[in-house]
Amino acid sequence: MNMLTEAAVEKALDHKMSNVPYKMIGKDVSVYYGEKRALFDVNLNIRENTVTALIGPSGCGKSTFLRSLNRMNDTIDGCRVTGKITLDTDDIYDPDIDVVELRARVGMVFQKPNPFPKTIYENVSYGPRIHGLAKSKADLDQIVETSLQRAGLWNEVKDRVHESGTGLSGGQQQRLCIARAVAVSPEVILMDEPCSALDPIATAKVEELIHELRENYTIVIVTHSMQQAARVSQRTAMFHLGNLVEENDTDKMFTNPDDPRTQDYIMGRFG
Amino acid sequence: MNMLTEAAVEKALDHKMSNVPYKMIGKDVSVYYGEKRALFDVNLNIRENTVTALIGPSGCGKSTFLRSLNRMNDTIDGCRVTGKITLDTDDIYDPDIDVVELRARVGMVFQKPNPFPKTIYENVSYGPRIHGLAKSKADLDQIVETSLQRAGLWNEVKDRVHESGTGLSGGQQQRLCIARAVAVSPEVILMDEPCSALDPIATAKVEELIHELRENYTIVIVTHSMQQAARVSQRTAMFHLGNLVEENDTDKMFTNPDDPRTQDYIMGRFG
Amino acid sequence: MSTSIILLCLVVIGAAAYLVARSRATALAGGRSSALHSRPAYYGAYAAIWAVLPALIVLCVWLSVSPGIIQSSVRSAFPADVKAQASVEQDLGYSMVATVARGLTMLTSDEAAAVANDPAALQAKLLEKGVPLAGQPQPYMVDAAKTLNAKSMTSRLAMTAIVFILAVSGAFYALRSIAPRFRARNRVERVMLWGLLLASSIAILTTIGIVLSMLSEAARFFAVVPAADFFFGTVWDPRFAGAGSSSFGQFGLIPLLLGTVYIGLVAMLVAVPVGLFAAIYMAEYASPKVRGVAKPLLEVLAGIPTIVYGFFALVTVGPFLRDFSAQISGLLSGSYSNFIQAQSVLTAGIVMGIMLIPYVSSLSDDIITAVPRALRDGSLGLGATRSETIKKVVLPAALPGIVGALLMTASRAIGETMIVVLAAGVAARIQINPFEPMTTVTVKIVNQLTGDLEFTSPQTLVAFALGITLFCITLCLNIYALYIVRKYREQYE
Amino acid sequence: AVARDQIQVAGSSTVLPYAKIVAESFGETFTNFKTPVVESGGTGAGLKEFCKGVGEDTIDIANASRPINKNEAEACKAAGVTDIQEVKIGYDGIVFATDASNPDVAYVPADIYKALAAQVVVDGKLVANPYKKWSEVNPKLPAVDIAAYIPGEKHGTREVFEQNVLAAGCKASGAIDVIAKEISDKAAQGKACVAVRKDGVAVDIDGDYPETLARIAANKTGVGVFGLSFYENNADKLKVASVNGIVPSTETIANGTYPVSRPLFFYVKKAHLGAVPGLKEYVNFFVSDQMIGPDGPLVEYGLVAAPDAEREAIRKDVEAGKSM
Amino acid sequence: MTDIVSPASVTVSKAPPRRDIGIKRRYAAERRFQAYGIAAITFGLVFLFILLWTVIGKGYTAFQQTAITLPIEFSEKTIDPNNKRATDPSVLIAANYPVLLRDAIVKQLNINAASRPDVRDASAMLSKSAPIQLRDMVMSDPSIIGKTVNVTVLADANVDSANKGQIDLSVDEKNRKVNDKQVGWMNELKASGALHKQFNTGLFVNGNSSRPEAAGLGVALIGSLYLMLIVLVLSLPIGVAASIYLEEFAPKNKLTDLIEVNINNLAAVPSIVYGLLGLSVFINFIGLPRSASLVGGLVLTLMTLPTIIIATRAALRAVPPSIRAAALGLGASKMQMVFHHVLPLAMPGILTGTIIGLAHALGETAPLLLIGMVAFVANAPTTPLDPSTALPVQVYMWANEAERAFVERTSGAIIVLLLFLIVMNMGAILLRRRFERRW
Ligand SMILES: Nc1ncnc2c1ncn2[C@@H]1O[C@H](COP(=O)(O)OP(=O)(O)OP(=O)(O)O)[C@@H](O)[C@H]1O
Ligand SMILES: Nc1ncnc2c1ncn2[C@@H]1O[C@H](COP(=O)(O)OP(=O)(O)OP(=O)(O)O)[C@@H](O)[C@H]1O
Ligand SMILES: [Mg+2]
Ligand SMILES: [Mg+2]
Repeated sequence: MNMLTEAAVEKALDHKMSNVPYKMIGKDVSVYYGEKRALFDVNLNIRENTVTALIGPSGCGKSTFLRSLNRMNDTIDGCRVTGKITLDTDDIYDPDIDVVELRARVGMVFQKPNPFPKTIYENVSYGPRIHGLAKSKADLDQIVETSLQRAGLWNEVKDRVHESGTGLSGGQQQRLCIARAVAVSPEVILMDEPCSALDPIATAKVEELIHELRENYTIVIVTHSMQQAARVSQRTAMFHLGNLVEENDTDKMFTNPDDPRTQDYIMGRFG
Repeated sequence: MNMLTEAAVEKALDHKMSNVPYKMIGKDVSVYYGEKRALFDVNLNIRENTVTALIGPSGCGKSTFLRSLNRMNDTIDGCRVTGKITLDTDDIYDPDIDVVELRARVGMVFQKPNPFPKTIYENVSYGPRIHGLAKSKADLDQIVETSLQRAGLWNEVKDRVHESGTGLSGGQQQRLCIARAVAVSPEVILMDEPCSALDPIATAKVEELIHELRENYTIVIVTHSMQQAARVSQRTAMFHLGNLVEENDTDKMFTNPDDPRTQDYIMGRFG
Repeated sequence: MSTSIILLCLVVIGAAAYLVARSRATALAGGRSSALHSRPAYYGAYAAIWAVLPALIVLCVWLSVSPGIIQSSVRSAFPADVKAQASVEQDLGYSMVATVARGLTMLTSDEAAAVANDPAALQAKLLEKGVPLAGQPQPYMVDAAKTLNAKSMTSRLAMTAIVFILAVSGAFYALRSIAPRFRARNRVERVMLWGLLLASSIAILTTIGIVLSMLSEAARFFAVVPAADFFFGTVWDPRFAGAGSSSFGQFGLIPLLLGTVYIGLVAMLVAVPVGLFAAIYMAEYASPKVRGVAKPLLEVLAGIPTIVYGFFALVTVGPFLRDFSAQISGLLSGSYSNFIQAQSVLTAGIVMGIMLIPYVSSLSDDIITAVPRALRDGSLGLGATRSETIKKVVLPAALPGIVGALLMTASRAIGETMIVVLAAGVAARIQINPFEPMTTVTVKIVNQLTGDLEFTSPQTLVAFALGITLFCITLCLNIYALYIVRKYREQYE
Repeated sequence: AVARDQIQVAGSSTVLPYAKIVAESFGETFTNFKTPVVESGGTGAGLKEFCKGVGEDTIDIANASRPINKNEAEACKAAGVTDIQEVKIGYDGIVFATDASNPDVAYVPADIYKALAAQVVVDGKLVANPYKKWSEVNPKLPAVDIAAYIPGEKHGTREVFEQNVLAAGCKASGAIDVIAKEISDKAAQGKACVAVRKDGVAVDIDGDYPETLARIAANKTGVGVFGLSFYENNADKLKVASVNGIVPSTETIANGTYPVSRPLFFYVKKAHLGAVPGLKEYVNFFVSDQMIGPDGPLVEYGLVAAPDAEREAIRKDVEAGKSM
Repeated sequence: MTDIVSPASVTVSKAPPRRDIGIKRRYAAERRFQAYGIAAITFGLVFLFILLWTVIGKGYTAFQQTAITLPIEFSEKTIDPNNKRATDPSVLIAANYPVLLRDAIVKQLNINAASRPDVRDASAMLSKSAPIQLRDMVMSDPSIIGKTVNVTVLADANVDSANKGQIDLSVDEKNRKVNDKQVGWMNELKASGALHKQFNTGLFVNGNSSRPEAAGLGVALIGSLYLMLIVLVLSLPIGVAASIYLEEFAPKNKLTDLIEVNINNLAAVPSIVYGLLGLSVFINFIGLPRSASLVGGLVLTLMTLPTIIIATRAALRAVPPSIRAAALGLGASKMQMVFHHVLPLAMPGILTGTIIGLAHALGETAPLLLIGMVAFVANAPTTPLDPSTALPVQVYMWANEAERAFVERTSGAIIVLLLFLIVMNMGAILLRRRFERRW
């Protein structure tokens, strides 16, 4: 049923996945919410300029792992991370590391669309502005426009970039959030089910965007859709009950997984 | 790529869709948000004990139409509905109609999970409680358990039904919302992308639930997943830019749609 | 029956109606509660409302109207020579009658008989019972007192009967109308809605009351002093108007208005940054423990009587600022002369600002806390620091609420008297130096109302004119603020 | 409303302490009656309530630190309060005092006039007051900055101060003649004589004497205007100034040698005498020598008792029910 | 799976060139920002501390009071010389109790009874309320007549002040309220243990008095209690109801805008104007009695309402719409939605408004001025219709008294007021903490 998209074609050309260097390395990562342990010694490495998909049943800890990659877990009271995660060569949980810089390098798109109650323009320009990425107003306009275009939203909102972002429909809001994250041009982009609120056309646009971005960025995406994972990712990691069950090349994962649980999950039901 | 689920088999046995009586009739329904018109004279009837899927690109007015079916639009300032919508024989926009009763008969699950900041138990038992559906505490416990089971959440939360519903993961929260809606046992259930935040297993559970419910209930579901629409619905309606493009048996819709736009939408991309 | 017993009975009847109606509804439903339109409790409430509300209204009306009616009928039976007196004297006579009547109910019949024809003995007897009389009651008064007692008794009996009949028939009416499809909930909620409406109408009534209670006196002021002199006058110098002197001075509003604005501004300059930063810190940075302690502590500042602040300004802050300024000017120029007066706009502003801190901090803290976490996450996820998140996302989202809090704070600053009196003095002057004394409209309202001034003179009446004017000015400011808030409001979900 | 069994008094805060003492003793002596309620709030406000009308829901007595004036009496009459009895209870002495650490001071009204008037005569011409130090006014006075804390315009004391000190000083210093030359209008002349400078040297105090005391504590060289009773209670902190060489005391004020004092009054609604229990007794009790006599508690507190004959006359008037 | 983790293949990406995103500057801003926050809180707390320090420092002595224990001979000759008390109880009321006290202190100090000034000075050391105390003793138990009993009576306020060191004894004798002889006697009595300090119960139970040593806050406490009860019972439900109506039910139109502006405006009305309103509406129009705490409560209610309404509306507005939608979608009526979900979530804000509103109302004097509550009231009120005062009124009135002993009592009264405030707010604060949550 999959049509062979451009992305899929290119992915088929990726032979030497295992030679790609690691952008982020997670070693024995465990996460606790207060007393409750949500992740158990996860060892998962993220390859550079690669799309890594995290799959697994609801509540298995995908979001939790994702959030620990840019220390968004810091903001949750009582959340504790053990183990070691590195970005390039920096230990991101090192007290010396700067979480702001980290998050500027590792951007994030959330599960629930959360546009700021500001205009569309302000939403997108927010990141560049705080990081001082634009030199001039024209520069900023340019960034906003490109980002919105990349998120496939430009045509719909170009006439009303100065209206409130919360007045958009659910799908539009999520694309706005993607545009907002992209506008900062991070090295790694974490996406927590970015398409769950999007219709197929918008989804395809985002997937295309992901594909485009992959050339320069490292992307980690949580998704519930096996097809989406298959379409966009080169590597897939499967979580279950807080454990990393398997991590593999996406092709292998969806055709011949090592772990029987993966097999069950992928073959037993489909998205 | 679709596996033939039980639901799909049964659906295949539904021959005489066109003979099923209408549960809800929408005639010339237009919706305005202030000055902005979001729906243009939509004529769409909902058949009894049938799953009707609403599809269409983001922002086309699916949610808007859905919300007008149980007058949730009333709660938006400046939102105005014209035309006529009936439930059984009652005009639901008749001033005499009791919207509370209407909403108890036409339940709703929202796009973004919105559990009450109360315990899981209180979340689910709230509806039955205000509608007096349980005679005793045991009764209520029973309803809560069944509802959570139907939403495929029981096993995950049975030990912590008295903890806060907002502490659940995104997917769990959405299933909680479904359980909450189901607990009231409405006649019609409106679902606005109920699975957009769910993983395949949970999605399958919900789809199964939808299938189960269909025997006694009428269901309208907004979805971005063509597969989901194809799997769960008997009728499908396609919206575009606020217009109803086409409404048809799902089989026909996905194989041989009447309208070229539907064709484009369905065949041009996939979910 | 005493009113409280009647009320108690009403409660009982209401409760009974509630229970009966509820069980009747349950019975009607035959166990299937879905057959009912509303929950049984709503049927109960419906019946209870019918049982209690009409009866209660009648009771209140009766209680407030009947004494007047009884009084006039008793007075109509006064002897002709008494009736010939001025009505105020009759009023006083009647109050004596009422006292005697009250006393008579305390006497046993024997005692009553013993003193029946002897007013002096009656007075002594009543005094013994703890009902002192101002003088000897006249014979007609005793008769009138007896009539009064009789009539009150009849009235009370009638009232009790009617109230009970109303309550019971109301309950029955409600019970009869119970049917499965009967929309009890909607009815009950309609009553509740009326209740809510009534509550919000109190604000309107208060306004009307305030305006009315000042209007006629303000009009009398403007009859004497030309409005233009008042509104555009730049000198405030009302001469003392006690006995003798009939001349009065100038009533220029402008210096007072400027003082109000100036002092309020300084106060806000202290309260808003401090309050907002405190709120932000408590909401965003502080641990729950720190917040749990700091917030109530700061709230204590709002509860300290303003006279305490006033003396604090007078005794501590004012002299401190004065000496401090002397030190500074000494260091700078060598001459130790203070450039800050002990009483000054600055002193009043600072001290008032301190009082206002909790108005800003506590309210804003609640509002900031209520901003959904998703918005914060969105910003933090983009690499914003916490302060950037707060400044650029959280505060704008919380803005409408914060503006509301600030408006209230400003309002409180305008309405404060005691601090200004003691910290900035009462001298009405036009000047721009914050180190000099000035005074406010409110101070003058209070002072003109509570002085030894002649109450019919413009010196006193000007208080009402000031009140109305201040009211109108703040109204305009509020309208403008509402407009601004509407314009910049950011609604989150 | 229920018949009232408690006397209600309102009015001047100067009279309040005396009325309080009387009310308290009254409650203790006449155990049948409740202790009267004595409101403070100023003579104007008290008289306003007093003149609201006759009846249960109006007050019985208004305390006043000045006599009721014509307009007020008319307003009273219009509201039906026609029968008012005026009762003088004694005199309030008004004194000038500085912090106790200062040397003794003696003023004559002319000094005070020159120090505090808005305009003074310099070289035969009216000019805005140029004086900054007391010694400039009168070389015999100390060379400290002039700073005076005088009653605000809401106080009755202010009028007394203006009449007995400023106007007198105006006349004594001869300024009145210059003013009369420059201003023809008679009323305006009077006004010019008593106008107080507004450059911050003379500070109006609208609060009570404790505020003045606090201001003097903060500015030790300042001069404040106090009631005699307040001064006597704080004699350890204050130093009183003599005026015209006379040191204020109950004696000098009673015999009239000290120039600055004023009578205190209360007004009774005669219609209430027969209606409010205890009112008659209260009035009689108030004017008895036990209270306002030279050995009474009021004098001990600081009231200047009226001379014997005057007190006798007051009592007689009360007995006779003489109304205004 | 193993091939991935095998160390041989682990090559770590090279970090791209760092962008300059102004980290240093931004962190400095962050630290500054936090420092502002801490500074703000510290600023507030420091001033609170200074205020409390000055108040408590001045006022704590008010909770102790000097008393003198004297053997008093209740001689029948003085109290009831003609032995008529059986037939005419009023002789006991009119009896000359001061003489009993005078005799007792003269005897205690061994003063020559013939020296009038000495006797007067000695008697002046006892409170003027002591005779009333003796009278009450005799009235309640006439059999005491003829006996000699040790009675502890209050010392005069000046003695009290001197005993606490508040009167500068170095000042010239003429200029202070206690003379050297009295100081000598004081020391003598202190040495013998007759003069001692005790806890000042009277401060909490007595009504107001013109004698500082006997003046208490009893009436004011009851009055404030009534006031606060009335304000709480009326303003909280009415304020919340009004806010609910305006925020959740009222159609959004010009009229509701007007009401909103109007309510904001009411917050700016000087409190004394509410006094004017109360005077003309509750006293003159409705005919409620003057000086009654009921009227005061109503006036303060009107004054507090805007505060509560504004806070409540802000809190209601802060509840996310999705919660409302969820409730409505389940078939809850709007009423149910409000009362089951929105209101509990808005509770912290509502309680804050209540706390601040009540705190304001508790400390307010000006509106009470015109309705007769700023008054001398000696008898404790039994109902809210009786004349009474309030704590801030007592503070205000005592602050204006001339006697030295009222200075510490003023501060004492403020301390009591603050305790009252804290006790009153405690409940609300605990409740608020329970309702607070983040989502
Ligand atoms: N509250 C509102 N006020 C104004 N316009 C609105 C509002 N809600 C929706 N709209 C507009 O109405 C149109 C239809 O919105 P709707 O939410 O029905 O789309 P949808 O089909 O559900 O989209 P999605 O699949 O993204 O949820 C959109 O253009 C949207 O911007
Ligand atoms: N803030 C929190 N406090 C406590 N427990 C949490 C919190 N967030 C998540 N959890 C728990 O941690 C576990 C993992 O949650 P997580 O959100 O990572 O799941 P997920 O895989 O993203 O699920 P979904 O696909 O439904 O979003 C779940 O059991 C969840 O209940
Ligand atoms: Mg998740
Ligand atoms: Mg939608």
